[in-house]
Amino acid sequence: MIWQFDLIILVFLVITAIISLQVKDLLAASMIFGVYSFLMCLLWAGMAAVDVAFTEAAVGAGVSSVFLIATVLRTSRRSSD
Amino acid sequence: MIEQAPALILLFPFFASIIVALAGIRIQGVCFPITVISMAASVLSGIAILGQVVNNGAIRYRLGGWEPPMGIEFRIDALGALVALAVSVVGLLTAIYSKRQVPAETPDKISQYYTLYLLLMTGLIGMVITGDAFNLFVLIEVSALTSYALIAMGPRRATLAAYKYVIMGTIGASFYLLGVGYLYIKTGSLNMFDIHEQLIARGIFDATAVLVAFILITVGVWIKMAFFPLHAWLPNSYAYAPTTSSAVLGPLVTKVMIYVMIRLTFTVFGADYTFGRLDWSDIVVWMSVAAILVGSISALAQTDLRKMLAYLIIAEVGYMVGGMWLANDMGLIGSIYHIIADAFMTLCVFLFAGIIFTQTGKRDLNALDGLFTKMPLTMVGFLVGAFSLIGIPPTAGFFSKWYLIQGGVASGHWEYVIALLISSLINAVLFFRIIEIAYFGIKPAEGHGGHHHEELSKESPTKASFSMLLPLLVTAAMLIGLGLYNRDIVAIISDFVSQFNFGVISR
Amino acid sequence: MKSLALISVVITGWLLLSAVGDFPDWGDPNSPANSYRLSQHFVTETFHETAVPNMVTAVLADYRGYDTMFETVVIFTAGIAIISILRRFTSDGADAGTEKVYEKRPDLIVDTTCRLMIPIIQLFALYVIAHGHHSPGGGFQGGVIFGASFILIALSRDLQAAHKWVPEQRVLNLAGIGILIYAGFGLASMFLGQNFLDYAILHKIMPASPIEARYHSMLGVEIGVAFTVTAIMYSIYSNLASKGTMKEGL
Amino acid sequence: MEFFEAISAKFNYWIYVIIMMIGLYAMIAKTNMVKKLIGMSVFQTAIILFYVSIGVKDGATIPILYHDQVHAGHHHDDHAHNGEHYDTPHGTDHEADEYGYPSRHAPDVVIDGDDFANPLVHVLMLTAIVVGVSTLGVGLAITQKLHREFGTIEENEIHDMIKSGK
Repeated sequence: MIWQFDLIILVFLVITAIISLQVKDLLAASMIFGVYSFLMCLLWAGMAAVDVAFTEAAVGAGVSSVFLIATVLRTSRRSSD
Repeated sequence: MIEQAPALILLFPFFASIIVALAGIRIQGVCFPITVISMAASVLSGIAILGQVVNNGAIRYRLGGWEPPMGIEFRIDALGALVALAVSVVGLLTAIYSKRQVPAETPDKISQYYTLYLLLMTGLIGMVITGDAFNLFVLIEVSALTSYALIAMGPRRATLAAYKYVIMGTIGASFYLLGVGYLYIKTGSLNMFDIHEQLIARGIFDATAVLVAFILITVGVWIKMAFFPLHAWLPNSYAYAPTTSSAVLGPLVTKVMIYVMIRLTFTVFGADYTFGRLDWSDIVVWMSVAAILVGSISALAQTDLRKMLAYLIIAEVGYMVGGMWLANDMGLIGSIYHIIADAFMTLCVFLFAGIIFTQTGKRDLNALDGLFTKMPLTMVGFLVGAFSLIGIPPTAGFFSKWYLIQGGVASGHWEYVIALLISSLINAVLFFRIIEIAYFGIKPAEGHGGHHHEELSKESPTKASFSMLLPLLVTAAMLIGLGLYNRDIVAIISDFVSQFNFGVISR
Repeated sequence: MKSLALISVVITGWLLLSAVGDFPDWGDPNSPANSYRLSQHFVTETFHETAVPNMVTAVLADYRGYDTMFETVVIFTAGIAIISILRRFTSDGADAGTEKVYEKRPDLIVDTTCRLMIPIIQLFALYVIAHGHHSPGGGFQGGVIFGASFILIALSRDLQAAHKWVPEQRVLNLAGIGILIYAGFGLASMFLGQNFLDYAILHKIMPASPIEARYHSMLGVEIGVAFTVTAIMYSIYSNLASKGTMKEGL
Repeated sequence: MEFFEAISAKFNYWIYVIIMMIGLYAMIAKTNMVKKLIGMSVFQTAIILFYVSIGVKDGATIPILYHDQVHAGHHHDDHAHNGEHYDTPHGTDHEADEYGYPSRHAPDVVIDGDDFANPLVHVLMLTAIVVGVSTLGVGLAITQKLHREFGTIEENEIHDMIKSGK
């Protein structure tokens, strides 16, 4: 694990987490949450946790985002906060 | 066969849930018999386990044949066997009760209901018997997910309550998981008994991480059991859920979480650490006093029968948490005995509330108007439960309170004793109000709608069916039985309690 | 609510950070968690005891197989829970909430691309499931990917098109059978006289040594997990995408 | 400088707390239900990050034995590289178990514990990810049901609707 990369990814993680929770459009929030999960997956792959990273890539960045988008499209895209 | 009983108590409902999921959709008639048979088999295994534990001491069962801490093990001592049996008996009684209720309340989802019900029982029994800290987390989540669904199957307000429960429950479970992580980083182990040995062997009781782990685990479990400041999710969830759901969730989920708290405090951290090194008894007992008073007074303010009972659960949780933190033998015995007694008395009153709701279709206390003449047996069952909650001998509730008060006196926590007595008094007021309405009817002076109600309710309530009455009466009988045989049960509990030498814990 | 959130965040954050100084350094091989006999045993002995080179798979499916069984049960529970919360079996006419999100037209490019991709995705999923002993992956990951291929069918065409392949009833059967496969291995070892999930005893009914019996049983268990996960992932999607009506997807 | 070193040795743990608190804040303070659930997922992934960080070892690789490593013990076997074929070398002087089978597979393969990352935390976190997605799914289903019944996914609006009597 190269700690410089680790640190960069961690900073991006914090940024994406904040953006996905602050943006008012829920569809955008879901997409950015997918980015967050993918960054998390990269981080874990770097930490030699390949199985966890694989699962997160399939579940967090893949299926979770699809579930969120399905719900957002079926309910409402607007968020008051 | 008998040596497999620790696995079988859990596997019967587990396999039954899958069979119900597969076969129940096509043939809805099989759901109920399979559920009842599997729960009965689970009760039998529970009796076998209890017999074995009482005669031969704690059972260890290695899953996968791996030696702990490599593999997961069940370690069932007197406490675990007793609570596991109580959980499966409550499960059996509620299963019988559900025969008419489920088709009436969730007509198109019968097989899903029973699948979730059996998975909930699997999760709760698994939580009681497991000896692995991480496995406990997985089982907490199994029972939590089923609870969310069982509550959300109800009408509108139940769904909102379920959403709150999802958020709060996830925070609680995540705190627990984090606490286990903090223990793991310091000890390297996940087996509860092994963690304790490692804490001693490494001499790290003073470490900040262990303290934070203790706080995280305790707060996580408190959220799950709805201890006073963290109880916001409970009242609406249990009040608006389908009646069968609240009849199984109300008695079991909070009690099993109290069991988990006792298990983690005494097995993982040890009595010396919790009461000797930390010495937070005073604070937590005061918190439990607050819980008892807030629960009881909020219950007094309710006109909705089931919401009133839900607030009583919060008060009862206060009893048990306080009893455990009194840090003496009597308090702990009372607390454990109260887990079992309270499981049955909460079941009793929730079954009653469910019957009233189904038969009259009304939620508030006015539904009880003059029910003594219309449903005498139902009311008799309810009376026993109410007497037990008030604490009138010879019901189980009296003896558990007796031990708790003894513990409070012995440790000098008079505020706890006073809170217990006030709460008993409030329970008496609550239940005598119900009895008054049910026996004498609503007086015309008590409300302008009194006469109107009388007319409505005269034709609507019918006698409860046998499948609803039987569990209620069995529960009432068990409350008296538990009270009469309290010495035997306390003897079993003492087996567990006597390992902790409270007298020599340095303060 | 905001001030309550801020207070609890500050308290929790302070509590968690106060313990960080007490942790062993990040990446320290001699930290208690990494040097205790538990993780050492899993690293050094797994291959000798189970013949599986991927330690994660071996620990997941054998040493902590009971956990993994309940992990599968969690997924199954979620599937059943979502059906019981959301699914509406009776169609009560027009529903205000489920208006069409957009006009559906068969799109040549999307359709052809998905036609091309889906067999490859499914083949890869099967590889991930079957090769979990030797490379990252296993029943869960493969199951999610396999489920995603059905989700892709539903996304690219319509929920009805996907339903022709996997009707609702078949999905649930698959999920239940997956858990039965898993628990069946445990039950078989129980019937042969050992504890629940002790695969080694299965060598009596397998042409293999006890160690190889563990190896092969793990593959069977992973297949069970994959069945359940595939089915439930698709089931959750189809319920969420149609708001419980199962009529039309996104 | 000392302060910097103290942070750099554990910066993973610092940032996991920050991410987790972002999630916790969103779970409590946000009123939109989908936002709360996204916050919940952030919260749970932060815990997974914490666990995965525990299992990291400097200089260690992924917890899967290499092909060559597995076959290092089979030097007497000419077909060592003909695919995934790890059958037990029978007929050697290894100890046998009660059934007459060797009690250890490929006993001459020696594995150094410090060469591989801690596999246990990875196993635990696989389970935690599954639990996370299950909870997310159930939460979203409840959100959709609430939207069906109240027509909104803002929690405070639903509270207002209940207070004002449906």
